[in-house]
Amino acid sequence: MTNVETTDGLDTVERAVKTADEAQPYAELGLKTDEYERIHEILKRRPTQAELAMYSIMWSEHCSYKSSRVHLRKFAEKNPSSPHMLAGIGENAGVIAVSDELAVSFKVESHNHPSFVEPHQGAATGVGGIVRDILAMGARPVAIMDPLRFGAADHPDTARVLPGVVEGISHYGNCLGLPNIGGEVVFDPCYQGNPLVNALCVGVLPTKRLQNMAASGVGNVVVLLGAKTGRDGIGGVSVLASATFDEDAAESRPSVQVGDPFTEKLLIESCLELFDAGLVTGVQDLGGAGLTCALSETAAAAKLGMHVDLERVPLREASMEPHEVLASESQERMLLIVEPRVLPEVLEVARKWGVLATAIGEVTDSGRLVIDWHGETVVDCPPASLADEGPVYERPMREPADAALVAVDRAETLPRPATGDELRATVLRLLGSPNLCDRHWVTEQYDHLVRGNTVLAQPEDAGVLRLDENTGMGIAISTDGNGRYAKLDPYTGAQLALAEAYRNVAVTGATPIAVTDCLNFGSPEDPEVMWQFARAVEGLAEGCSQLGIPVTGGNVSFYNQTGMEAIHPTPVVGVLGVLDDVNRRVGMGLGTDGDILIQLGA
Amino acid sequence: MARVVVDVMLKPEILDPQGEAVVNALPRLGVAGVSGVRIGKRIELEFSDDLDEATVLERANEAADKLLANPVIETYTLRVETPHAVNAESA
Amino acid sequence: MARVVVDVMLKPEILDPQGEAVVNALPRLGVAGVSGVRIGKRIELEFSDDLDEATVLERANEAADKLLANPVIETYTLRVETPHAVNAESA
Amino acid sequence: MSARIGVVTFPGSLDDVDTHRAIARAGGTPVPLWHDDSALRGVAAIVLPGGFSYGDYLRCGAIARFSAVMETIVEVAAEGMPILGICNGFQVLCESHLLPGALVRNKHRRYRIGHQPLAMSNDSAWTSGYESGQRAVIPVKHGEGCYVADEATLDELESSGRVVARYLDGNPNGSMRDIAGIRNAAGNVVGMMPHPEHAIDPLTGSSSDGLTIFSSVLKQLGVGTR
Ligand SMILES: Nc1ncnc2c1ncn2[C@@H]1O[C@H](COP(=O)(O)OP(=O)(O)O)[C@@H](O)[C@H]1O
Repeated sequence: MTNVETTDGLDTVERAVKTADEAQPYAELGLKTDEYERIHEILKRRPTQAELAMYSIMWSEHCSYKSSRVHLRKFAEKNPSSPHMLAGIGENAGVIAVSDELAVSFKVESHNHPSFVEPHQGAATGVGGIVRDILAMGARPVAIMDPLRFGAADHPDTARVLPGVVEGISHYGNCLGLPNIGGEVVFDPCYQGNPLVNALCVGVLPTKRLQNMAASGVGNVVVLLGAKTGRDGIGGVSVLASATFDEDAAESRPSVQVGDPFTEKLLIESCLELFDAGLVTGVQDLGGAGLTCALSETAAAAKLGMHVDLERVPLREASMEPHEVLASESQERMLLIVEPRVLPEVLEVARKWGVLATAIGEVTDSGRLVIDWHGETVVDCPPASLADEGPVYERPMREPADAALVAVDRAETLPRPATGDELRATVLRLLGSPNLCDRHWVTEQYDHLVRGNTVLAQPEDAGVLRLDENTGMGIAISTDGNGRYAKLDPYTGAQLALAEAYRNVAVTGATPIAVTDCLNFGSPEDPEVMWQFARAVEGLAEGCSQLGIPVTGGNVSFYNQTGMEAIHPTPVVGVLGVLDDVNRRVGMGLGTDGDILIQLGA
Repeated sequence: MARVVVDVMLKPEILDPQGEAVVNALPRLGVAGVSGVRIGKRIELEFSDDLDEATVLERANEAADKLLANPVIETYTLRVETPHAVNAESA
Repeated sequence: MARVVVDVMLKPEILDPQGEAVVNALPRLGVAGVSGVRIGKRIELEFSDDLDEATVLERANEAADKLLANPVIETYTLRVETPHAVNAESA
Repeated sequence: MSARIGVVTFPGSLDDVDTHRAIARAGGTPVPLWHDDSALRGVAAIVLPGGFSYGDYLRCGAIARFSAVMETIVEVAAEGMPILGICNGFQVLCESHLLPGALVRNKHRRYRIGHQPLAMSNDSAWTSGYESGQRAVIPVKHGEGCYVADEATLDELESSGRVVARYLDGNPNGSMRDIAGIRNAAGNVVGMMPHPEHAIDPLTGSSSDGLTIFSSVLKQLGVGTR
């Protein structure tokens, strides 16, 4: 099929060579001049529109970790070596062996900004995204958790954001059949314009089902599985709209993604069936950067090449242009690499589950990612230049100007209740605080029972899941974080978050074995924020090293700030522990009449 | 009694998972030839009698704008409906 | 392309908690004078071009009858919609 | 050999895994049935489990009703095979007109989960193991569990003893006459919003009060009702 309207004026590689001097809106796409020049060096010509879109996405803070990378290395450096770690930082999610046969994958991620714009869909697609990360490791997702931060409880905007976020998490998680086994709800005015919606997913896999993202095996087929591709979340690249689009059309390009948990559920079941049947060579979820990220990462990981016929991608809107297809953040999609001989079986499993599956390309030995659109090449680049060789910055750092002030305000100097009445007033104030109130209104909207393995959930300190019905073996997970502590001292604050999650897991009777973290900060371009970030990472890395448990993965969320006002630095830490027998777990309530209470520790 | 009908639909470029599910189901019930389904809301607002049409429309518009539709993903249209003639609507 | 709009509303005797909630919320948003709200569905069915109006209506009716509305709690009306004239509907 | 009890998996079914476990725990043999396959694989009873079949889009249970397996289920239900619909399964049974009435959005408009006290009746294939009026604590978790029917239907259900479970100590969804579950006239088809499959072990649920649902039907099948 040739579509004259779209091929007309198509910015092909051939055209890019001929029109070397054509001005391109790289700055609007968030690329710096030197970054744009580097793209020229890599390609030895100007990028096509589609390539420009891809580099701008992959080299963004969100995908390239350009500001955080130098600091995150500390995790790997300090991590205690663990024979149980089957996959770690650099993979979609960490994987830890918990027995000879079973492994657990878990990770926490943020969906902060989208949840402010459209709370329900933002939070829902946040859950969907982290679930696909876990699925991509070969694990069956078995539970979720949701650490949340909102502005002041009585602020009108909180009344808009909080119910929407909770409803989004509730709807998506419940509809996927994933028990919600914990989370946090914290109110603080610093999150007013930047609520934090972090979502953690944990999955279980037989060790031998561990999957790999590499698009290996020349001649293997690249299959796109799941929902059709629409103009979801392509707001960022809309400056590339060709002249065939009028202004109205450009305006109507949504930056909001709508989730379809039903499709995600079918995607999970079909992927697991494919993994179990051994039909999958490589797999990658489509997340924030859509096909751009999945194609370049899978190709780069195999150090081979890939050829894609992009017009084969099933579209929701026929008029989409190649850069839009590449940038689309449509949800509920996975990329599979399969051998040609098993393709019919793969398509059959997808059909059985009612999931769309389309062969869109193949693995080549060219070392290049080549993408055609109706027979004309619109992308031809080294995949690693997109996936692994993005810019890395050593951003300037400076201790916050108010650090001294903050430090002076010590606990000892604060007024304390001296009389019984004052004490009473203090207790009443504490009890009246939204941060200590009952979380029932939130948690009763979450299914914690589905799948029938939840041993502890809200309001317990940690969620506990049974993994093996015969032996009773299970896991415990807790997420914690305290932005106020981290604001006072990011290094210690991060360690306190770790210590709290660690204790919460330990008190259930579990042995903590691994860590994931979501680092929510303001703008990395602010040296004070960057300092907070670096200190938090150091603190966390050092803390993990002392406790002897590795960081297995996580996520960085920068730019949580309104104008000059950044949120409190908020590292959220998730700790995973193992219980030999969940029948022996310890809950948090008092036992029976006459039990003795003992205080341990400081 | 004046009635205003507010139709709220997802913007055309926004995914409508509900509509997708229905479109896929219809052939199974033997209904062929449906190429697309979009599902939105039909909201009927009843106003007290003493308000004139202009006021009623204005208030309905305000209600739609503030509460009934989510401008990030939805659009709405509204019209006064003649009572007792549900099937003969006009703008 | 022929489009049929199916409006599905809860029967009057069935409680509509969403409608109730909207009625109660409107005064707080400063919208006065709304005495009742009912929230139903507006379902747009797109048919392929080659079908004539009678066929399209018949199929839409079948879809509504079998699937789109539940006769225990809902009623429906349907109409063919003239394209490009969303606000000028007639039966 | 223990009785084979089918558990239907629709696209979007979720509590099917739990239902398998509950049947096995009660001493039966759970048999997976697939929505798209009308074969019943020699089962003697069938459970339609909870979940969000077809995403609960349009109306809960509306699309699932048109699956291949439901056609057969409607037939065997008429012949007296015990059929249980839990939550979404209840919604499917109502949409299929195997049970009267409908389940609409909770009065408070939210999905809510809780450990719900119920009064059970004992005259159906699935509840015969309870004492009449026995109190059982079984979880509810749904957004659309408010049972509605016209007055005549409600009166008929009550007068013929077809309300098999009623909410105690507070109605979680606004259902008419506190109805949590009903049966058909013959007593073989039962629908209930509460999830007995989540009340089979105090370790992972509120109680083991739900196990009686599954043991009831096994006992009935054991004495050769069918
Ligand atoms: N705060 C962090 N701590 C540890 N690892 C991190 C952190 N942030 C990101 N990572 C790791 O860096 C890699 C890239 O992260 P990310 O881009 O979020 O993965 P994905 O490709 O799944 O989106 C992942 O392996 C992730 O676990």
